[in-house]
Amino acid sequence: MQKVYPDTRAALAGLLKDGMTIMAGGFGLCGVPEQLILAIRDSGVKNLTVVSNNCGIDGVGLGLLLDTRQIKKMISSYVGENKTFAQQYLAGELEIEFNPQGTLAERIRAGGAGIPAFFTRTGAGTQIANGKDEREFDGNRYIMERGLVADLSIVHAWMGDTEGNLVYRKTARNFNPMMATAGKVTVAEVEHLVQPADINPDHIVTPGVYVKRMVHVPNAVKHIEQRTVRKRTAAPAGTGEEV
Amino acid sequence: MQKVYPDTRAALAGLLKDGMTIMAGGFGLCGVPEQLILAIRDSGVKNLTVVSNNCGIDGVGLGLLLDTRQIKKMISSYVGENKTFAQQYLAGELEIEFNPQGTLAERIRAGGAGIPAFFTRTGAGTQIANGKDEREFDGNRYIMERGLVADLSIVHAWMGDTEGNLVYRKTARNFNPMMATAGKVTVAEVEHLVQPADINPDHIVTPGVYVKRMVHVPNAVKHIEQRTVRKRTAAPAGTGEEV
Amino acid sequence: MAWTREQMAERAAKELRDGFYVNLGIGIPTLVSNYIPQGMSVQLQSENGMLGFGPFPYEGEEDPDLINAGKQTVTEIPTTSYFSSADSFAMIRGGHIDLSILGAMQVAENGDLANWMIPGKMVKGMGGAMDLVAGVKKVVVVMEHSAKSEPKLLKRCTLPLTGAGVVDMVITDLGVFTIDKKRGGGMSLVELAPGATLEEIRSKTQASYYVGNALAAA
Amino acid sequence: MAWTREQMAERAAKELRDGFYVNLGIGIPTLVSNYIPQGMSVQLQSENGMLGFGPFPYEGEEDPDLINAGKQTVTEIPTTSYFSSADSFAMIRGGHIDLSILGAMQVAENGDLANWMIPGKMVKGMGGAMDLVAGVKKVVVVMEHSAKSEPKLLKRCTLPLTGAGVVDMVITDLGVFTIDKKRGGGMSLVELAPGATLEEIRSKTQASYYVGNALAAA
Repeated sequence: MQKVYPDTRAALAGLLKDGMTIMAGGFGLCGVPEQLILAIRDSGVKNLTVVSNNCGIDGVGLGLLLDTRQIKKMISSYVGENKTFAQQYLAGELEIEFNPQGTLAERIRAGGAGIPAFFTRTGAGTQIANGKDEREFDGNRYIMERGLVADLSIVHAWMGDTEGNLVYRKTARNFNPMMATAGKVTVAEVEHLVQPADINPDHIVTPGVYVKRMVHVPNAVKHIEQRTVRKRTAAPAGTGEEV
Repeated sequence: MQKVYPDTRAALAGLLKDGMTIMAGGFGLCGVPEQLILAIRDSGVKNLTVVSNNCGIDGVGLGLLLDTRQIKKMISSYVGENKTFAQQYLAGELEIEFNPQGTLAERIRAGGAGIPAFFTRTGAGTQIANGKDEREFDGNRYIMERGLVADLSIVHAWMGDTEGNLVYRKTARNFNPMMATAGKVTVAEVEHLVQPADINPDHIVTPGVYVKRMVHVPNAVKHIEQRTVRKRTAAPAGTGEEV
Repeated sequence: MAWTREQMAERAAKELRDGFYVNLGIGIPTLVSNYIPQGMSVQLQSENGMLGFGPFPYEGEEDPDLINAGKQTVTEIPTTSYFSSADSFAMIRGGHIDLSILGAMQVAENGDLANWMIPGKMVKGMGGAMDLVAGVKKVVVVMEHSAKSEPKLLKRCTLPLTGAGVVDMVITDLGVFTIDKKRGGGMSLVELAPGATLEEIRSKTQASYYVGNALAAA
Repeated sequence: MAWTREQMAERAAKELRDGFYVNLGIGIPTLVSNYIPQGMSVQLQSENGMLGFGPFPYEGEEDPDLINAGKQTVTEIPTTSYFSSADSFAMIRGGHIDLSILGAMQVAENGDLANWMIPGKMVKGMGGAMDLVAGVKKVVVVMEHSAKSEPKLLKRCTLPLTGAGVVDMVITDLGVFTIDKKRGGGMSLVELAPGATLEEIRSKTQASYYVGNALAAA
């Protein structure tokens, strides 16, 4: 059972089809499977429905697929300051379905966990509730949200072993673990590829069962959307300075 | 904000009340908060509803609270070979609500996650569905199950820092992480008590927000329910012997 | 000269494929792990929260923190991962486990399965069985063909169900049946144990079933 | 001589308690972290999947894998833990975060909140705001009292809602209001910024509100 593919193109071979639904991990530009997105761009596949919390920025992350007009519809919680996105949306060339971020995360988790629907208080009494079942439990109003699955999930992990066991680094974890469970096929790019037993089994976040194919991306370029820093003062980091 | 208490009795002080609902982590005798159960026994609190996958064995784990007749009702998936349990149940002194194991786990996870109800295929078409809402999604039948919360959750962890961040060891993780999220108050016993930053933040399974009180149990006694072993052969563990 | 327990397990092992993730129940299903072909990657799932486990530990190396769903001490292998029971059943319910092999008290011709309680007897609970049969992609039952001359392959289960329309295949000491649970195509006898005859099976089976072409011709 | 942005943040910081877990929105709410009293343990949650974070990194120490919900580079502290976004919102939705401080376009006297879209303008999305106001135990809004002389404290929000009946407290540059969202007890003015008068607030507020005893007597 060979899960490791030589490059991103090989890892996606046979999986891409016009009109398909793809889940892409990441939050902002953090933990985004950028190398797999590049390969999807190069494949030319189109009319995609993409499930991702954000849509990258101009020319970076999923922004790459906007430039080439490969995306028909986004299911997201926040699309930010992307100019290409705004243009295509205002021109009616791009559909968008906004989900509250936590509802989006939970819908994906539910999809992967065989839960077709669940109730949440998030969005009750707002336009997000339009057309959804509402129900009262213990005196509070909740709306029903559906589980979400995709034809393909692409995720970015810090480290993976050849069995497909994955670990993530810091806030680059974000949507990747749930999406890994909710794709009919999940392809992972990993910064560090190791052998089974090289990851402590108590530390594994995504068990190998969820990962059908993987590719090693040792030179992944990482972007920062909002570079915020503080000046070094004479004294080194003291508690007084900590927020 | 001091979360660490000197002993199990102090850690439970003021939290116990007759008729309350307690979630207790563990599967079989593995990962059971045995020291906290002992303190609950010694407190004499009674008429308890206990949510736990199993009910220990005679004289061990939750079996301790059966001997003293402190439990009124169990919410479990499997109660096994416990004689005291069988006696009290057949005498009508003990109620039991059986839940499929995965439904129980998910109900607890939902309770902690603010999800009042969800749909599952598990149990559809069986007597477990009696009295529950049924609904069809995409051609399949599902039943609605409710989220579950408790007045108190007691969990057992391998290691915890003083902020309440917890990690578990091997299959002793089981129900502990979800239960930690679903108690109005959660008390954790930890085999190893360390300082913040001593646990890699990528490895933390239960973030400190869920743990209100903790107690160090350095000499926790661990039990084995089914000791199964293989004989050492002349050759050391070769692949041929592996099941 | 019907199949022994070991031979039933060996027959069940033929349902394994390279790369499969498999959950094995207690009893005969546990024995299936002895028949995984060399070189085939099969990862065993234990529903308490473990994927990829090895044989029983050597004497003295038992770890109370390392048990399978039968509460037996087991061992870690290089591919092992641990997770919570909620994550474990998300894996099961979500259809990520390829094959579940488990025992049964009764199986009906429509794929209904009963294996968790007998009314009037002390009920121990269903554990993870209901989740497994509802969630796993393929469900194979391994059981004796009849219990004390009572048939176990029935038109309708008389015991409370573990799952409705969930069984894909039944392996008994006398033969192998498939059930077309999805399209309601009924049950078919597709294989005979050595020495078993169509007549013997007919006499010990209450369920209606087709006889596969190869067998009918034989 | 109303409150400055910093003073509004300082006032909001008075709602912090030792041991609190807090989520701060973008803008003025972010400044609240500068006013956490020494010795008070307050852990900041970032909804992308982090609990316990520190200030911006020193120049050259930015880590692309370490950002807050505003996509800004931040730092780790000894208490930090990381988790998935699903786990993060389970924490929020499940009521485990004590306090959410966030900005708003409009707040109504019944606790309704609007802060995510203006019809006719390009909508960027609600991000985690709807989850936060629906799930966090106490929701404090910090905002300018009015926008270009348009009141923002209204009888009914005119913009699409982020949450219905969710706000507990509003801190503006002119004063502090509480809202009894649970029992429908309406809105009350409980504190005046230095130099602000009851008349000024009355003239700039469309919402009905009680005037707290201490203020009415003054």
